[in-house]
Amino acid sequence: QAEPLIFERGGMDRCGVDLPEPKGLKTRLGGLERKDAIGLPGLAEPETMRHYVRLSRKNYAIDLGLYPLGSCTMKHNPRLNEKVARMPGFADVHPLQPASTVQGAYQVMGELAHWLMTLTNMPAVALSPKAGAHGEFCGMMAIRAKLDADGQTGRRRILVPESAHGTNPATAVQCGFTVDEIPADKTGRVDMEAFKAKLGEDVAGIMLTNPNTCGLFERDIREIADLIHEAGGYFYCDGANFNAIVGRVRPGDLGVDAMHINLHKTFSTPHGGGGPGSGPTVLSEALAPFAPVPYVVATEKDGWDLVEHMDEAEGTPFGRMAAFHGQMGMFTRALTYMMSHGSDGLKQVAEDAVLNANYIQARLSHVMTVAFEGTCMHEALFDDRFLKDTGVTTLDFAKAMIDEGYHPMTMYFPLVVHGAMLIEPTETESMSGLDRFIEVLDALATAAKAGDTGRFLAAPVHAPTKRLDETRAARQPVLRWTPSADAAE
Amino acid sequence: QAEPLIFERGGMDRCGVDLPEPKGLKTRLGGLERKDAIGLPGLAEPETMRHYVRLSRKNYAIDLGLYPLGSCTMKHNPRLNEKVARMPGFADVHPLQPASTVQGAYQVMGELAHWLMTLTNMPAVALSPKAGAHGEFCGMMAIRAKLDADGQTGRRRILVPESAHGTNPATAVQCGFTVDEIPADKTGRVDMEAFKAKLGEDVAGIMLTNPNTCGLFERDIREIADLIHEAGGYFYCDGANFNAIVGRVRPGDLGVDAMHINLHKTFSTPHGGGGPGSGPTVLSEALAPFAPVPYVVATEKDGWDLVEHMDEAEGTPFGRMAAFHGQMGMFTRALTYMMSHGSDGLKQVAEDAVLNANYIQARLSHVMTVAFEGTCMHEALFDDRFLKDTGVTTLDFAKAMIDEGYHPMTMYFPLVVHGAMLIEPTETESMSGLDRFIEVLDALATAAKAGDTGRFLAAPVHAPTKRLDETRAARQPVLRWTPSADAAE
Amino acid sequence: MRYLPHTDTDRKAMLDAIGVASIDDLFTDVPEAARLDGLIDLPTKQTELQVERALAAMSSRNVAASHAPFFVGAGAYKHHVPATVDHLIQRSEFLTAYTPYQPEISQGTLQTLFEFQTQVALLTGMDVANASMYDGSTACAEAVMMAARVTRRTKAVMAGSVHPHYVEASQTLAKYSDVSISVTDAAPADLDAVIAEIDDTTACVVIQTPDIFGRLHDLREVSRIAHEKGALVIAVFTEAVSLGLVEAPGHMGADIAVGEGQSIGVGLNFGGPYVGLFACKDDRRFIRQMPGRLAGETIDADGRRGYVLTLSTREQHIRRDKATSNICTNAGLCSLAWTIHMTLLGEKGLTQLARLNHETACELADALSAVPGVELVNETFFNEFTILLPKNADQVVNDLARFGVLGGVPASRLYPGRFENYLIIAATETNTPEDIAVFAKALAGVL
Amino acid sequence: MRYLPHTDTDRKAMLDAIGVASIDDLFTDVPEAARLDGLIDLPTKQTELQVERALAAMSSRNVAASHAPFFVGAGAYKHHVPATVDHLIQRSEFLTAYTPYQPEISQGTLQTLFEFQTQVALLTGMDVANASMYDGSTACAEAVMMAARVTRRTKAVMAGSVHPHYVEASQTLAKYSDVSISVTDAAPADLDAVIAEIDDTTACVVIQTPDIFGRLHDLREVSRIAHEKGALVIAVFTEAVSLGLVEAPGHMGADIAVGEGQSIGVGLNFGGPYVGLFACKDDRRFIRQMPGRLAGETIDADGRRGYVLTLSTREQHIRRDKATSNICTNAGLCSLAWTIHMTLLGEKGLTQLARLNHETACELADALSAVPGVELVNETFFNEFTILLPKNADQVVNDLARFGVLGGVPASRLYPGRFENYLIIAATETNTPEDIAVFAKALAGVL
Repeated sequence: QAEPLIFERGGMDRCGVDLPEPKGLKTRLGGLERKDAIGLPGLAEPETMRHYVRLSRKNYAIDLGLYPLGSCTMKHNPRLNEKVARMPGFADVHPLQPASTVQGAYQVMGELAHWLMTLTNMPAVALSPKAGAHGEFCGMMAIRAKLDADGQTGRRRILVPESAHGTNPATAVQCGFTVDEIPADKTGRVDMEAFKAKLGEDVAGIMLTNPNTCGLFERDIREIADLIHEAGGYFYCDGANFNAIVGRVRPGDLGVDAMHINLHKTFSTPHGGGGPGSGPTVLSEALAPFAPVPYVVATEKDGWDLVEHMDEAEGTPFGRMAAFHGQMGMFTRALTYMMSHGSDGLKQVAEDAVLNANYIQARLSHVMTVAFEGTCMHEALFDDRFLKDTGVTTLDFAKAMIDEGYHPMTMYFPLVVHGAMLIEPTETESMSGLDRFIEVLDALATAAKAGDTGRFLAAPVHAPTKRLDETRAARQPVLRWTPSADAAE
Repeated sequence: QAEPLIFERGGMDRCGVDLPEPKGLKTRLGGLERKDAIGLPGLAEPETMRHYVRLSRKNYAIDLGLYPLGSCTMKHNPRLNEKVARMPGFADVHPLQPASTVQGAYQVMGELAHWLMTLTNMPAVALSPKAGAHGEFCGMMAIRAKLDADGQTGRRRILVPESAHGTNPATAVQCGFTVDEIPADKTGRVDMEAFKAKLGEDVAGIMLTNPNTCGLFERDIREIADLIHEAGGYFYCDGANFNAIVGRVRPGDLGVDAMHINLHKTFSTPHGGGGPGSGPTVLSEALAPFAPVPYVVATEKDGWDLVEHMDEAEGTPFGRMAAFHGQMGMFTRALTYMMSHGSDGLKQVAEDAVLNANYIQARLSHVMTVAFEGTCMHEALFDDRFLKDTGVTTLDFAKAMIDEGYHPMTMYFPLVVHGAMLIEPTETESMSGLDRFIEVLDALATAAKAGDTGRFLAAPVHAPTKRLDETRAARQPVLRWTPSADAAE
Repeated sequence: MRYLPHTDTDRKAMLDAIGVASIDDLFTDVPEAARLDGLIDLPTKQTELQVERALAAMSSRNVAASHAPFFVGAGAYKHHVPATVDHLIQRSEFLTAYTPYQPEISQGTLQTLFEFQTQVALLTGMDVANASMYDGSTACAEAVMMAARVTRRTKAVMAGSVHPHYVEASQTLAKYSDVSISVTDAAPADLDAVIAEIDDTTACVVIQTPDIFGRLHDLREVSRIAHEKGALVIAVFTEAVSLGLVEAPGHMGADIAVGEGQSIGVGLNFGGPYVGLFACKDDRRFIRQMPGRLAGETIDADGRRGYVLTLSTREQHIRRDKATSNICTNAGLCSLAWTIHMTLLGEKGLTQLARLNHETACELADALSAVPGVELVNETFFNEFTILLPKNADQVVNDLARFGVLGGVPASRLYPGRFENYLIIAATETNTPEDIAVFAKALAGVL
Repeated sequence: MRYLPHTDTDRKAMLDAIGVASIDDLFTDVPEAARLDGLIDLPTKQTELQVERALAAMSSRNVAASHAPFFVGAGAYKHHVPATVDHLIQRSEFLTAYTPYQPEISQGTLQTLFEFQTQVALLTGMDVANASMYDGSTACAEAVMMAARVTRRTKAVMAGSVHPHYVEASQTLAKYSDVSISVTDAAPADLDAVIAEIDDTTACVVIQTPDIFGRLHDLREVSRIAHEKGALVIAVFTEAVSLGLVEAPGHMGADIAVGEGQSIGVGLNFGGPYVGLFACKDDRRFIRQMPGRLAGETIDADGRRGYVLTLSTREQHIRRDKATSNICTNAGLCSLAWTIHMTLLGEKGLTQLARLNHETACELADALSAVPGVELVNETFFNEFTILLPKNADQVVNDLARFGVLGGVPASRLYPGRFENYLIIAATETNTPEDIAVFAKALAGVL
């Protein structure tokens, strides 16, 4: 059922809060009172509740079923984390309170930093990046600051594999670098010969996702690290896929100089329909002095303090990433999650994540086409060869999954594979749940090959809407409601 | 989609909690260790979450739409109430803690009692009844105790209108009374002549719902009260419909001797799929001495104390209704709700509830048949005359409402009307929401008259299940899962 | 007001549609003398912020169980409830639904109740269970009345070591019925006294295990004797977790098992709402006399499995004055919490939880027994036991509270004028070794 | 472990299906030197109860804003958030959904974003808004970069009274780009200094109102001059509630309006997560250069209205190194909270809330001005102002904290080494007359 917009149902005189009557004091606004009506409709509390509850039911969610979006790590979000984040000492404190009144909050930051540094075997971490891409920005800024500090002003080229997340090249450019793509070899990994050929005096570093976006561990990673270091560059590791190795492999042992950690992936802070994220970034010895402000330090008398100005810092911070200290609400959730799992549980997380992906790959390899041979890490990558001549595209296949009650996998990414289908089940899926999913995909693949094309092209038919016209949205953008613009319906 | 039972998906070795390992101490159970496996399957936390989230989505709820169950007062449940009930000083205190450590909890009980007594103009209230029917039991026990104390051992007959809730006769019998039904007159109210004829020396009292279950105010209520008192009996008022008059009429002013108040109706504690309820019962001067233990009293030094033993009580309590002190979780919610509304807001509640019911009655009277002429109180009662010769029953009509996205109204109750449809919108429905509901009912009534019978007989088709076979369930009862009994599917 | 959607314009338009001039015209059936002119003398509406602050102030006047070493039991127990439970029961679709009278749009509630009934039956070792009662005490009272209906006898015998509130609730329900309840003395030899009372008019015997003092009872002997005389055995429990470690009533001959489910999923809540568990044998005579709601399996028009409320011919809304009980609610949301917590626990978690509770109690018993002047009364216990003190237990509990320790329930609070030096103490998985040490030290201090 | 569904039996069966002997066989691509043998040196798993207690202990070491007279602002404000908001954002379907890449099963998120965009546009008086940014400071930084792209110019002028964190975040983002930022002195005559800097190479001027000291600025004159020179005006706000009472940037000539949305629906959270608001004119040049996600209206295959993410050719996942920003998340759940709170407020509630904030601040300003030695700096303000003290403000704040009052932000905390006797103070609807009296008295006491 269509749910109208609040603008079509609310009213200027309707309100879902009670407030005391203002006293009518003389204002001190210097004549800058707002003159015209704002135009914001309100709804009483019961109507507001229904509107958003009804809207929510048009969403798919982890709590409803498998959400196998490759590269996104859609794992179970424990509610203990939500409860902890709402404790008054965390949810109801201001970032600029005096240090004596927020020692517990600083402690959370200090302990989270300790966990992240220990899990990665890296000597420093910047907590303030507000999302993965912001963490990439942090790491690349540190590399740029280090190069500049060393007078390496000629090094401006960053190597990025063609399978990289789009954020990698975008971030590199944002830090004043140029991007040079490295091709993949036929095993889905960095083509070492091509990589070596690109090294040179203008190379600033490499941005590499590991496990990479094909779901594969870069076997030559130590050699890549050594070569880039020898060439005078730095190794940025995109940590989006840290879930595959947490507790079993420490990026610091692989020669990484900087890596962001998506707390909303590996450490299960909820995705919330697209955010907020949190992207703490670990830094090597070489880059640590350039870490941004602010950060917490332990004081001599068992307390914590915040270093928030550049000139107070021990090193030479490259700057400040954002107001205040980072995504505290995500820190509490992530720390709660880490403490719940412990070092043993986190290792099991990686193992079960990898086990589940390989189970899917193994059991579907007879009906779908696995992109690269061999075992995978935490996600299984298929291409669309199995759909050849069926008239069914990856998109159609994905939409048909919706009708079977599943969220589709990541489609058409990574770009190195034709019609990619990247399936990341995560470790919180049960074997019986995976079996059901496998059966559905098997049946769909079989149906596609059997020529049941109509079912795919029409899909989804069991979703809250039929297939939506994305082209129209881009060609004739309607980005807000206006009284006249209720056109379609 | 069918959701399996946990017994079909869980396992004896699966578990969604972590606990420390027991130490293996020698037990002190006197040899009464449990010998065999219990047979309780478990599920990991992610699977548990999904199972119950998915099940929840098979329910209709107030938060999804209008829930016009007459006599049930399905109004908006504010989440502030939920938040308050979970405050640690309320949710995490034990009923038998020393008084010095639960003064705030006693205060809640004391303040709630004050609100209830003031709203009803009654001198006493028993908070411990755990639901409306339990409150009826409380009030009728007080009447019985009073009669016995006065040596009125011949008075054992209770008059109950035929339109009464089934709980009324059941409760009367539970207190050792016999039930004598009074017919309704043609206006849907107590037939005064019949009532008068039934008065006599063996009459213990009357149980009367007001506004009554036809949604009508008993115009002669003062006379009824006076007559029953003159006859030596007492007046029990079923308070299920207090929502219609709260803040505008005080039952104590009508001559009531006892009345339960459904906190889960009038004061919006959530219905929770069938409970828990809470039924505090107000008592008149005559009955107050027989109020059950426990109850709170204000102490001299600004504190509160609990009277929990009969011999400590001032009067002669008829006993104890249940363990501990009543539904504290409902007290905090109801008090929060009352304080939010205040005396002005509660009056508005009654007015808007009555306004909404009359609006529905007025706007549907041309297509549906109103059971009794004139304005109604908080619920509108229709009968099935408008379905005559259509082949559509009240039940079919109700099921067709499901397909239109609405929960049906109360059906076949009260019994005094043929094929009754009792619609209680409550005050938390907006005018535009009522308009949509009215349009749907109008269209359904029109369709039924136009002979579109199939649509009604097949309904519901848009619900999680088709029409369920209730007869089969009763004839071949399957009240639990057993390994062998997965028959149907 | 934030919960009321109408504007005054709406109200005017609606009055017009109804055809009356003012809201007062809709209240003309109210006798004039009872029509209030102004407002009732109570505070007027307050903002959410104001109300929240006022209630928070009241809340802060209480000592929460999590904020002190806590050992209070006697019918309600402090256990850890996973955050998942409270999250799920707050789902709009569970929280704001009514009794599942329209099964096609209530399968969430109905299937959950069916799972609940099955879990209760398994836990108690009984055949079937209902969809829950108000609480343990009222479940007990209803069981007594049911036993009388099933046996068509009128005498009930209750052990004196059944929770006194349960005894009182049963006496209240039976007060004006033809059932008479005799209660044995709460002495050590409880079961012997009960057995001695059984005769050919006895409808049932009611025995709690673990009892109010924490002692475990073997029901097999009393069951054998009761059954010989045609009486039923009602087993009562107040600590559902005990059934993870202790033999189930159904395996010791009980005909009806009733108890408090609060320990699983529900929390303390200052005494309510709780969830009464009610299970019995699968016997037509029993099931027809059961109180409360029952969910049952059936099929829909397409032959697919579904659930409905069933056997409602026992109930007041159909049978009215012939009903088995006047009950018309269950403990809906609490039974949901119970089922979710039980599903999280499963066999593995429940048995482990029970064992932890028992071990913590064993350690506590040892620690307190070592305090000079303290004597452990129990030979057997699960997670609760009684100690005999050299002075008044009520005073000791108040003294302990001043030291920040919530140290149990004086037996005299439940048996006024008796057992004045007896203290009933519970231990659960939430008690740490530090809690135990603090308690022992504080107890030594106040004695 | 409670979040991991596999039993060891499952794991074995799955390894068999894969055709490997052990889990180690799936990690053979990891260089041997990097394969860890045992466990990393961190604590092992803990029960829910243990973790909850440990975190509760940390929480209790902080003074919560609701537990003290509270006047801290400077970019984050204590407002009352209705319970409904937090309930709704915890709905599984909102909380545990991802970015709405599959619009057919994400209409809940998408329609909400569309509502959010519209509300932000209305509130700021702008034409269009995006689906939110990380926070106000990063929104400000992105706006500066966008202005440079739109104008193809490289010089940005920021008023010194823009929140210093916002200035620093902008400087960081611009650091290695071709955009240079000049910041005027944070002196009283802010706007004059900004105007003086505008020339033909200026891409944008950035002005905050109310500014960090709480002062209001009329943007009309500076807008006129900037536009004459072909520069854009970026208006910044850190207190979204102010827009319920103060003229909107869009009505004073702003081309881009950015700000912090935390005040509506989100709460303090010790600095994050918050929600950045980003709005601009409806101009193709602008929209093509906008950072962040956009939800747009479209139709489905049946012609029915629906919503999708749109104009993604600006974004990194399509344009990679040519993208307008590297951003690939929005503040999803916070923007949902914002939209729900704004819907509850509506025009009526928001304007009333704003007025209450202003009146409370007026009363606070009067009360503090009356304290001997205290001088009110502001001529104009909304709900925040600055006072000049006779001594170091940082010391005063710490002294106040010992009295249990959280009394504002010393200006020197934001401008190290400057404004040492200046204290920035915020008042909101949550402050009672008692709070104000306690603060004034405590302030007099510590001076």
